[in-house]
Amino acid sequence: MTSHRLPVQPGELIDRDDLVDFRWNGVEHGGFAGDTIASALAAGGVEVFSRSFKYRRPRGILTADFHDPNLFVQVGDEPNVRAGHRRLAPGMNVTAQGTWPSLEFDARAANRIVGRFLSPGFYYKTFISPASLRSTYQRILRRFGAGGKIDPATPPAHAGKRFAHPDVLVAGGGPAGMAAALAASHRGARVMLVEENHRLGGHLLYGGPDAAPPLAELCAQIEADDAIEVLTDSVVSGRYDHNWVGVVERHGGEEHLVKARAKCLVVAAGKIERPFVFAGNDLPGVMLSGAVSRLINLYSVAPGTRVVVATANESGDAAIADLERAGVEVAEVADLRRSSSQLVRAIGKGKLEAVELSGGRKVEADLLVTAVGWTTPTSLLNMAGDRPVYDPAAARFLPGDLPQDVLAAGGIVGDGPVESIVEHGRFVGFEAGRRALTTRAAWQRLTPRAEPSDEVAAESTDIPELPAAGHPELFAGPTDGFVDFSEDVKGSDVAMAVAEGYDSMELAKRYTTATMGPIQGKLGGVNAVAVHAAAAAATIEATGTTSWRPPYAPITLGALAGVDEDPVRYSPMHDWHVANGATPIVAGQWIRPDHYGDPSREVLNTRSNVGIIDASPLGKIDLRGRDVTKLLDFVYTNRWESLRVGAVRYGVMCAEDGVVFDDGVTARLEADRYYMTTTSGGAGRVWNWLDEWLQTSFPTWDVRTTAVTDGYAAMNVAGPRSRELLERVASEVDLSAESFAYMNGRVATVAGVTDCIILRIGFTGELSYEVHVPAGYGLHVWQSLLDAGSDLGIAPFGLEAQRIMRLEKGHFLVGQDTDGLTKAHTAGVGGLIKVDKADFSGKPELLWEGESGAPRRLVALQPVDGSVVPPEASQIVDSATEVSRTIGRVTSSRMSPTLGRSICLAIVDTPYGEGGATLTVRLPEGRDIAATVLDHHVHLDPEGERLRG
Amino acid sequence: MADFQSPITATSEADLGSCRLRDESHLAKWRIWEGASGLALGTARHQGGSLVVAVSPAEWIVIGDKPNVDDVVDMTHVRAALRLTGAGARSVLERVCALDLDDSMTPDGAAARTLVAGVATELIRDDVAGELSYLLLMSRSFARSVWNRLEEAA
Amino acid sequence: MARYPSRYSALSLLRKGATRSNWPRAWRHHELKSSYDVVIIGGGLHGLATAYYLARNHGITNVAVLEKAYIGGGGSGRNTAIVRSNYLTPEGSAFYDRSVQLYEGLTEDLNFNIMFEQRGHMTLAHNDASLRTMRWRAEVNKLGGIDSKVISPAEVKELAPAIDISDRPRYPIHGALWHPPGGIVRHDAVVWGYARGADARGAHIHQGTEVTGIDVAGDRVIGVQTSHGPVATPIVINCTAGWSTLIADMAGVQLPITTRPLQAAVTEPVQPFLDPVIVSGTLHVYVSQTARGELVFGASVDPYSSYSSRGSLGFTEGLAGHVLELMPGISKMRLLRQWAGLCDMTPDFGPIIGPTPVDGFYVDVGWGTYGFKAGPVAGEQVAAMVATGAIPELIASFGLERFEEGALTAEKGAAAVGH
Amino acid sequence: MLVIVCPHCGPRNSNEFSFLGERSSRPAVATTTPDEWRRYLYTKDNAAGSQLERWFHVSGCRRFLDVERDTVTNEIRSVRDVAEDAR
Repeated sequence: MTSHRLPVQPGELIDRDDLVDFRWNGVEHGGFAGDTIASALAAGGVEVFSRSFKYRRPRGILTADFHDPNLFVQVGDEPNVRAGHRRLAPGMNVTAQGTWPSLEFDARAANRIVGRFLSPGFYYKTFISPASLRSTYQRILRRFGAGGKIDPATPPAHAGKRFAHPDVLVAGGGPAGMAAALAASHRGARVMLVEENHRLGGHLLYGGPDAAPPLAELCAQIEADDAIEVLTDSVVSGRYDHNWVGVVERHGGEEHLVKARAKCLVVAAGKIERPFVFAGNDLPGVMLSGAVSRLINLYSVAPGTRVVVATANESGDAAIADLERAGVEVAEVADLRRSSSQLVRAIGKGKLEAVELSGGRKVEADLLVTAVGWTTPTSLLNMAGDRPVYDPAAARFLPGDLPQDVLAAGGIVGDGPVESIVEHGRFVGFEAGRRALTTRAAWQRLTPRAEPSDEVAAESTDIPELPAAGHPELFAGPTDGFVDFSEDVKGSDVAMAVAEGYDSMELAKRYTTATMGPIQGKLGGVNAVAVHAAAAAATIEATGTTSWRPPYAPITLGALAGVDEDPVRYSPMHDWHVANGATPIVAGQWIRPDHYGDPSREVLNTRSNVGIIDASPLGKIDLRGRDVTKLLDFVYTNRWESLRVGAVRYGVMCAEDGVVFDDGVTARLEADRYYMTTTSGGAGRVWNWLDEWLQTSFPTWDVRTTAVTDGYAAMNVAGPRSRELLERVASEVDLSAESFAYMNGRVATVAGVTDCIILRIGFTGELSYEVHVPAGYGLHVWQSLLDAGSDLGIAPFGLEAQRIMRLEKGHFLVGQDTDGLTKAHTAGVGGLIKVDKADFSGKPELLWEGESGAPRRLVALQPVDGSVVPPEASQIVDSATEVSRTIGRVTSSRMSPTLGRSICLAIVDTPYGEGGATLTVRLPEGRDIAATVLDHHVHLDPEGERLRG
Repeated sequence: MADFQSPITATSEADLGSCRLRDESHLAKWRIWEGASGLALGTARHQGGSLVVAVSPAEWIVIGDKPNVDDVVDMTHVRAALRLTGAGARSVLERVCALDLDDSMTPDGAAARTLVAGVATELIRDDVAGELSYLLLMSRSFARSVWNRLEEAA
Repeated sequence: MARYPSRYSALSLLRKGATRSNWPRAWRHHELKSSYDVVIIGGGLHGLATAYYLARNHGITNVAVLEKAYIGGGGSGRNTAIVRSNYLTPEGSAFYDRSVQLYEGLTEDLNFNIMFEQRGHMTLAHNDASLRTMRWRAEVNKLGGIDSKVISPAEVKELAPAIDISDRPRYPIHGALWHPPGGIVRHDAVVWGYARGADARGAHIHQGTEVTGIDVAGDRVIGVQTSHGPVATPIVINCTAGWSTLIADMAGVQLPITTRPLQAAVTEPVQPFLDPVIVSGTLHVYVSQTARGELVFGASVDPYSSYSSRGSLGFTEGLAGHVLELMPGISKMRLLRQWAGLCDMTPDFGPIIGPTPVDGFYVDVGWGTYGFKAGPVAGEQVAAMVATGAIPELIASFGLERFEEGALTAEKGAAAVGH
Repeated sequence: MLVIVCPHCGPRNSNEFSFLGERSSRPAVATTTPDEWRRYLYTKDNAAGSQLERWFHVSGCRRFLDVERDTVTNEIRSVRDVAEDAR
């Protein structure tokens, strides 16, 4: 291919000594370090980079920067890479996206022929019937999806995030942003300066020889200023409430998210050049003036050989100068500032061949440059609540009212020579610094240990006006062209939407999808508004813009996700479990052993010998003070004042709506010291709840709560030989049945470890002791128990065995056997509800439920055929009615190894829950089985002989 | 009596390049409700052989000797302790903690309970011989997750 | 002049294309009259569907739909367009099943392609408890004749190959609830289709018309005040979301509702790779791929009540983290746009449909995060209620009085899983 | 991410706090009626504008706070410890 590379240009960013090889659609290409993918390809003569979404039209360079809608390519496994921005890297495998069978020939380009039938909303009007074919249509249409490919096997690219606390954050590293950063820094602020491109400078970078000296000076000053952190190839993605600002740092394809709490945000985003709407405006060879200046000045690429320039401003004029310097033949300049001069259409088949100007005059050219004005990138200002205002004299939207902590500087506000822009930036930066330092001082005063900074002058600086220059209102020419390149939406489409009644901008946007594609209206959003206004016979002011939503520029999911993983919790015995073959299970945040191979055997061993389970995740709360009993009486439904030192009691907690919230036992260890246990999942919730009652309702009570869940490794030693085992390792405690009865608790020494708490309770239904050991000695005690019990047949058991045993014993699990509507009576703990207490959480509801009777009840259920285990959540149906109606469900079910039959807990409508009743359970497979309701919840040992032995 | 076992079992110190991460979970820690008067909330002070920390209006954490007051809860086993020391400690911590760690906001002797790697943590700026250092106390069961996150962050 | 309304079909499209003639307006402008038989507040899906069914099923056409901005600009245009009926309770699933039936026939009924793609709806279970809830839903659904079952991780992989079913420690996949009739719809199209249908049958749609007051005489509603003047009417239906309590306040009715933002986001398009709608209640995320190739994401409501729809960064961070837990291979896709809508959250996550203590003032509110999928059936049932004066069976358990009676809807039972 | 200026800890990110809803007052249990109790449980003002609400600094000082916030702008006007309000 012919080289379009120019001789060395003064400001070029490429390193001609560093050749970079890459592939484009399978063919080897070469470029220089510093090239973007697009500049390297353009230098190599490539003109078509993509096919359009709907009509599959060939598309070439339009803006040659990040926002170029025509330069989306696939790089390896990364889709939708901006070829106008991404720098070339050695070995890159670049391909065109979504083309079939190839970029040069796309079979679906036939859509162009039927283009006039693909009017906006065409889909809504067709494929209506027959309904049977609709899914086929849908599948075909999905083939037209835009965008690159993702390979689900791509390894995840998560990148770390960081927090930042700049006083002033400047979005945009052009002359105004650089000046603002410097001024804020001089004022004493810490500054973060964020620039989208690879280098600071904004339009000065490609501004030709005149722009070089001011650029060099600003860069030198920034370089020398330690208080300014510069992030290039980065973008401010969003401004959220209270100036929480997202910044994306890019390093090639890798992105990192910076979350900054900016005390003041300066938006110096400049202006984005907008395309012109006219026939053929998407032909390869039609470019905006900025693209031409970038290609020539930054990458030394000749964008064409013979050019027509249609200009209405100095940016177009500058492009002419650049083109002339680059030796491109300027065939014609149409000065659109003169009303007599018009750009009518671009002509060409697949690429630009000629340009039609006023009066039907056609000029042959392979390059058409337009310079018709700007879209104001007010995205960040919108996110701060601003509604930009249209200025007809400047033919663009300008910032409106900004909150105190956001300022706008430079080109986004107005126009002028570099000196004026810099001057404006300087004033804005100075004021931003003042506001930020005022906030910093306030925050320091409010932060206990912060060092108060010097008082900041309260006087604000008046920022001089930066008026927007006059500009003709050039949005659309006399012919119809594209307003949205990425969505293939034309001006006539927008007009048609208006005619069909979609006459607000938001409706037309949704109907045509204009501005909804990957460029999000950054380029031609104002064109869509102008075309809409014209069609609706309204003004642009009245039509308004559509909302700009975050992010300002798309962010990879990997950057947003970061490496943050939800934290997990490990018990002190975790390593032992891993070493001893435990199958892990995630239970809430905890990793726990589900079993060690055979849960049934673990059950049987526990029932006949002794078992031990790691119960460390159990919630534990240390309660101290004179009024703990009052608190317990309030948060539990039952009575607590009679609990003596050394005793343990079970209680149920209900929320104010009477719904069961948590349950567990609490021991009174000393007169004013209690030890509460909660469910594993409820530990944090219960602690917070206790503190809430104490702080908000009972501030005078003497109660201190400390969550000590992690402070104790808990292990339940269960089984007929558990006492014998414990006697071997425990000291300073009498474990005999007489002195340490069921539902008692003692502080003891276990395996030489002092300050252990032993609770004689029986979740499994066996004689059992819950041993709570200071966590740093947990593994030691665990190991000591196993060693001491080897001749007693001790074996560990996991969560599954525990679930089986508690079900055999008929203990319900909050959250499994109860749900978000289960009040205490339903759960079968009516006996624990003491409505004669003056007050407790949920009392009125429980009182009323007690009076009216619970509509449902928890029952123990045994299938008549004990070999069938109805899966949990199987429905219980009323088989008497014609249509099966659900009257309840199985909440827990297991095969009981001890009883050799299936056992269940179920919630049923109260009338069906009488002991002895036979119910019909519908299995998921569809079969019905019969099951009998027991008189009580207990399947095994209803008298509790094992427990109390 | 058996040896104290830390939640961090694989190692007790990691070189993170610009700083060092050390497990100090074995330190004795205590929670008290009275007796540290004069210590402003949000600060930490060395007092005898102990470090006294105030992170809540009526609650102190003492790291070191058992305080001589009536009401003490032993937190040694409840909370793990990790220490991050070295010039780069701040930038590592900034990856997992949203607090402004600038000297003007979090100078030596400052203390806060806040989120570190998603876990509620007592963060104490406690420079050692003039070298930047942070002591982090968090619930013992989370310590491994936090340790790993700090290693990754570096 | 074309006949009104113009019939949409492939043939008419060709004819229009060939003759380059314009389509007539999909709905018309009208002057606001001084009185209507029924005034519907809120020009979203619920309000427009109600107007449509009032006319279509009951011949009540002297109806005004008052919309303060543009139609479909609230929750109707901000949701993630998921339709399903696999609810937990018999009442819930029967109600949403009717909605799915209506959605299935809506394209033809409205003569407007709403692009209902029934690609299936999959709710992942990452632990025992959620698998149990899935089975609960499946079993209740089966009793109601709804296609819904629990499937294995291998079946998950087959239906959605991008999902990682490997044994990861944090959020393993234990199975899923699979609901083949579920899918996604072009949400704006549903709004426009109903608007066009209601307009064609005589209802007046007034955009840019804000209700500023509700006139009550004694215990009866007699009219509304609007930004374009007063309107007399014996029946007012509050079909708003987000602002429903403010509207109800105008009639002196207090509702058990708090307003919470619900955020959503969309990625840049890529070639199709994900067929079904994927939901994880544990990870608070749902995701589907549109016909255009974008992934559309949603999550749970914001952590605090607010009338702000500005959105947050934390939402996108959590969302991305959770989506990548499910599909680690898409980390290089880019989030393109985020937005928020306002949701009416009720104490039991069930809607409030029915009369209020003020005669003639009805509510169709409190839809939480389920309003879109309920739109057609809510419109149909509310229309029937208003037209007949009797409360249809399908919505009988959703009345306002249940909060006073402490008889909350059982959907709260295991409301962990949204969408 | 809002900034909530905790009266004890200073300015902190809102994800350190949990939101507990608008403030309500608990009826006297001895005399309450179902009507009144369920209004306490369920009915909300849901103000669009200034709202008095409760937050809990769960990952900070663990104090419960009364916060006055504008629900439209999310501007926070005041933050006080509940104990201070009780006094």
